[in-house]
Amino acid sequence: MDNFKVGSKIFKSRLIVGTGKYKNFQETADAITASGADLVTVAVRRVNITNSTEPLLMDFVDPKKITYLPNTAGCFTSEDALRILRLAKESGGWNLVKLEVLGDEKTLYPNMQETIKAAKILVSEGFEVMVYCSDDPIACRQLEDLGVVAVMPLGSLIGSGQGIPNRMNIEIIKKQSKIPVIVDAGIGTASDAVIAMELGCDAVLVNSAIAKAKNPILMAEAMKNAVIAGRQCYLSGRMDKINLASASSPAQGKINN
Amino acid sequence: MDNFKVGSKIFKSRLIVGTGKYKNFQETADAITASGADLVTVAVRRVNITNSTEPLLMDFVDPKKITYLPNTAGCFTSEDALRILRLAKESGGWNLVKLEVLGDEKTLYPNMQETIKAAKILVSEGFEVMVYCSDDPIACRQLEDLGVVAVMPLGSLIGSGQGIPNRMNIEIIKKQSKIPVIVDAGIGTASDAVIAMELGCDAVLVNSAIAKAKNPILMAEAMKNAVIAGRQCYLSGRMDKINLASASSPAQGKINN
Amino acid sequence: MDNFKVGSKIFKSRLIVGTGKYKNFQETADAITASGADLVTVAVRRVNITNSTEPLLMDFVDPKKITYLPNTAGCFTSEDALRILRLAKESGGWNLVKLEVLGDEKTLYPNMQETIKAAKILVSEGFEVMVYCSDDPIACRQLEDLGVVAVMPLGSLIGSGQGIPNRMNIEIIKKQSKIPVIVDAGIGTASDAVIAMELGCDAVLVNSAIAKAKNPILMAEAMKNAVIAGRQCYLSGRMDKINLASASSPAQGKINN
Amino acid sequence: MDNFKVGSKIFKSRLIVGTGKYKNFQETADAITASGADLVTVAVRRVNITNSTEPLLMDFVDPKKITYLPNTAGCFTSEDALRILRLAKESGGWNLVKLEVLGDEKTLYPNMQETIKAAKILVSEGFEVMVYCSDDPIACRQLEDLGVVAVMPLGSLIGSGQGIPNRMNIEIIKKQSKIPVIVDAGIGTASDAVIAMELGCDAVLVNSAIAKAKNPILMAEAMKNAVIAGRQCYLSGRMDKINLASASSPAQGKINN
Amino acid sequence: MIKIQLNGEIQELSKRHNIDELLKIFSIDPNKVAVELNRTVVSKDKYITTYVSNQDVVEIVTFIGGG
Amino acid sequence: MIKIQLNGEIQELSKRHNIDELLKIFSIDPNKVAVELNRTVVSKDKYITTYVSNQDVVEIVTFIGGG
Amino acid sequence: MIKIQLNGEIQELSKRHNIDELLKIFSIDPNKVAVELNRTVVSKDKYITTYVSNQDVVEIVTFIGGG
Amino acid sequence: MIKIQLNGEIQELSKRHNIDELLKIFSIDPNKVAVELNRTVVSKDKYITTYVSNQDVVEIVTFIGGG
Repeated sequence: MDNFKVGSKIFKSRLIVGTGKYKNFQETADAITASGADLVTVAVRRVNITNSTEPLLMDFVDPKKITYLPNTAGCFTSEDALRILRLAKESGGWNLVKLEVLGDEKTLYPNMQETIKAAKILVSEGFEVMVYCSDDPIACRQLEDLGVVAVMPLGSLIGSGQGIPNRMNIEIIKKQSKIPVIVDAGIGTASDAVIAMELGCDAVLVNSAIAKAKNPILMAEAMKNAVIAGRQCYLSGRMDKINLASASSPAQGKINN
Repeated sequence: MDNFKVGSKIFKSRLIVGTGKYKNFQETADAITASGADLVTVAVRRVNITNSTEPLLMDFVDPKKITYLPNTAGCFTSEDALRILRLAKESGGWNLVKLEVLGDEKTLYPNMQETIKAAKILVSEGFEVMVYCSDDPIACRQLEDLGVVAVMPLGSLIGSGQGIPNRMNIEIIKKQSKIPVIVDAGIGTASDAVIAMELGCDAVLVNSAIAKAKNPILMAEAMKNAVIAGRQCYLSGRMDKINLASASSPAQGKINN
Repeated sequence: MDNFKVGSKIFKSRLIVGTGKYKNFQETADAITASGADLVTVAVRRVNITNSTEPLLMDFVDPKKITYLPNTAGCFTSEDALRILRLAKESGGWNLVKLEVLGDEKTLYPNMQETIKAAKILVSEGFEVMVYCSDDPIACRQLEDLGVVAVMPLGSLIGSGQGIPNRMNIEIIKKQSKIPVIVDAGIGTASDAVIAMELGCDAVLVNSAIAKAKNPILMAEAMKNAVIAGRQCYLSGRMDKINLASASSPAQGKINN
Repeated sequence: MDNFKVGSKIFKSRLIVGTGKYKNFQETADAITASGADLVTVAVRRVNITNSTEPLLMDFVDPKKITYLPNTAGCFTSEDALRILRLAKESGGWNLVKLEVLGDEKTLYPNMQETIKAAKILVSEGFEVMVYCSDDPIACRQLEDLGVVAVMPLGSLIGSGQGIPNRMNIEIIKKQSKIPVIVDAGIGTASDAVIAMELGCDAVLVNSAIAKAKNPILMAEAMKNAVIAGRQCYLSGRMDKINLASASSPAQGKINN
Repeated sequence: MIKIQLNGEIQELSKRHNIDELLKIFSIDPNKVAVELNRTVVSKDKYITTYVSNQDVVEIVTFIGGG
Repeated sequence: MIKIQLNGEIQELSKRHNIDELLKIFSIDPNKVAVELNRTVVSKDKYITTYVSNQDVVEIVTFIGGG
Repeated sequence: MIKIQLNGEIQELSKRHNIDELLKIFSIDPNKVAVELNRTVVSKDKYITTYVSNQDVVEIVTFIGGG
Repeated sequence: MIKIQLNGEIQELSKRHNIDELLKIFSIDPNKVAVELNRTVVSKDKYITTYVSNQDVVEIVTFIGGG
């Protein structure tokens, strides 16, 4: 079976989904089921002290069945990111985490200086770190050399749905990496996810494209099939592009010959 | 169920596959099975008089189970095309046919003048005509007005694997058409097929991309999933593209607030 | 000198500009001057009977200095187009004309059936016909065989500013044609015009991109330089694209060797 | 006049050209003249001890007329880059320099960690530093905050001629920067240069696209006009793209109304 | 008294005029226009000899800005 | 003894045969082919009654792989 | 009577409580949260032995939907 | 008799020379080069007063074509 191995864990699906931006927890749970994902990103936030009875994500998405991948969304310094992930680790013994240290509010583009700093510390503390990063092949190699378990270059800006404008960078990163390469951010439609997989990526992370679709559940299923199609396409080896036409029916045997 | 209706026929799959360019009939049959297609294009050619024992396509792909769609590949005049399709009709009572009248050997681009001429006659003779055509919205409407049952605009040159450079034309054609719009020619990889379906097309025809892949059977499966993903994506309504980032995790509740 | 020859006429500039959509005739005249164009398209319309004193285009743009190219904009049948061009011919002895027969109001895409019909008649009446057409290589060859003096395939829809999505078609048309190939419609910005010329086109026709710019006069100059740059680039033969990096500075002689 | 100001210097041309990869110094000089550039990059290398009579770049390109911009091409550590630029400074009192610290031989992609380290030191030593960098908006802002005088994000890999796949990043960098933004690397043809300028960049650096053209001198002229066209286009404000057609000739006054 | 349709509108003329007179009546410069009488172009050298009759349809056109 | 052109090649037949016989001679399964006689399709129910004559041009076609 | 800052807000407690009691007071399921005391994570096995003092800053967090 | 490493190659000098002399020996125009002595730049005004010793590493560089 063509499983997806990252760090010490193995997953069935190569589609990782985010759990944000949904109408409610039920829709979140239904979308996850439809997507077939067994790894989902989650954020760490304060519990509601004043109303401790309000439902939690865990009540709808069982962490024993679906692996939670705690992220550091919203962190702009390595310190904040470390603090969040140490809490995440404690809260469920999570070791596999997604590090993201953002550069600014407007672009949510990663701050690679801070990201590399935080990655170094997390690895030393025994975390299995998956890293949201720019599509900079050199930075990706530096992260791999630090011992992270996966690099997650952005296709385009988080939540922009702009796809993967710079495919050559993703290809270079994939070719040079021994660890999984996961396109994170920018996937806006099924074909974007297929393209990421056709480039050879090991997995794709999708959130907005599913949660913000008119019909999130159906889109979740679309993404599931897209990732499978893209993976199969990559493994089967596409035909070469040619600049002129090539007939699909033989000339030989034509009655008007 | 989201079936694919063309003319008087209904098909389960929105992926139509060609049967040319395979190593042998067995590979052809296996690829069709993997693709899930229940409509396949076939060419009409002279039987081998000197060796009537050599196997035929029909011995591997049962026309009772998989609908044959006779094409006029290799015809450069309306006369040739008519002659081929009248024979096809007789040979199996086929009524549903694929008309293509080519403009030249180098590009295999359709000759729309001859195509329209032939379409008119075929419709008058009671054929259900699916037409390989250019991505010219006006010519497509003229064909629809003539009574053809489907227009099949090329994505790019036959066998080129160049995908669908001009998406706006395909979208315009789809928006204006009451009959099915099928992207024919140019599909080179899974994402091309997904894009065709995301544009709203009713089906996709693929031959070279499957037959010329390193692993045709796996690519056939990739295309099956690609067409399903693209269709689901179209039906679910993709998110809007935006020019800046949009966080997938809420700011509210951050401990560093 | 690298002049632009079409039919029996020779022009200095490879930029043809339209005269529509300007604020007033003065702006039109200034834009033409800035563009360096010596061939401009004009429409034929009824004179204002009730106020014959209102200024005319001719009062601002001297047809003796700038060649008028009468078009058939707004014609949806070959009859209408013929009628317009016969009037145009009379009104100034114009022989060189631009034929366009449109398919519908929404897309202004050419109706190639009617276009070919009208072209045949105009050629027989001794017109030098430049033809707005689809980017269909076969239809372009049919027009050339009919004796038109230039084919003018659309880059994208008239006034859309969407550029040239299907570059392969334009290249094929250029390669096969002995008459000038001019990209008409769709040019939205300077780089679009450069790309058209880089593809080998003999000239470019621009109207909306200039008239609808915030500063039409400066954009006219931009287009002038764009067409020159694109032509020089085509003639000088661009470098090959390569998939990896290639240093511009030699390794030899490095002090850290 | 729309001059190009970088650091304390003002240049007439917004086209910066490299001086590498030419057949000989004469061709280099002729290309510079044709390009109109008054700022050219140069590398620092050992003099030939064994044959001190061999001609030097300075004998063909007068540094008093054309400003030399010493680069650190081929440096893979900040130390090497510093060493080179300190020598460059001494050799001609050059203060305005181009820093590039590369990540690996295969991609020549910048090592942003080392680049930022070196930039900090160079600024403190009073250099005016122009920096070859990735198209990472956050890294570019960090460089600007360090006091460099220009950021030079790559369009694509050095010498690849792949153009500017990720235009959104370049736009974001331009919008946020108070210092000049110059697209360096990847320009393969005139339209690439125009696109860079249309995105609002202050200048473009071109080497391979000129030196590797079949006719470098003509291509140099093409690039000159391309940069001018792109700049004018940017300043004049392009029309909006629209999804349907918009007639350039008025409907009013049509004789067939 | 005759009626013609001129550029889509009914116009009354005191009597039958030739094209040349017709243009003068509406003070139109012959050099800047072309004239169509009942869907047939009238060449400039026929302006004197060509008369409009009752019910005739006349089009007088010129060049305007167009793309 | 007659000569016909069959799928582009001259074939000699001892006598005039009907299509049904012709297919048998070349051991071709009628259900898998279509037959054209002098550019006109012969429907299956006419195979017995349709005879080929000297100089006739016959095409026997089937379906093969095509895109 | 002590005051602590809990999830950004001042809370008054009758006396010093350990984390375990603190969670009970706010009826929070210990298995679904993590606790930070003065910026240091408190491991679950220390909930009984770890007491909050006056002026302490406590964060109690859980997982929510995020991309 | 001293040995120095000049631009990566061993060179023998009859005696200790200053940079100015060194350049003359190899007939190099001082205005077109920069000199590094043991990884430190030697400013032009120090060419007379700066002497190379045995084992010294000297680099003499100039500008060449580069992108």
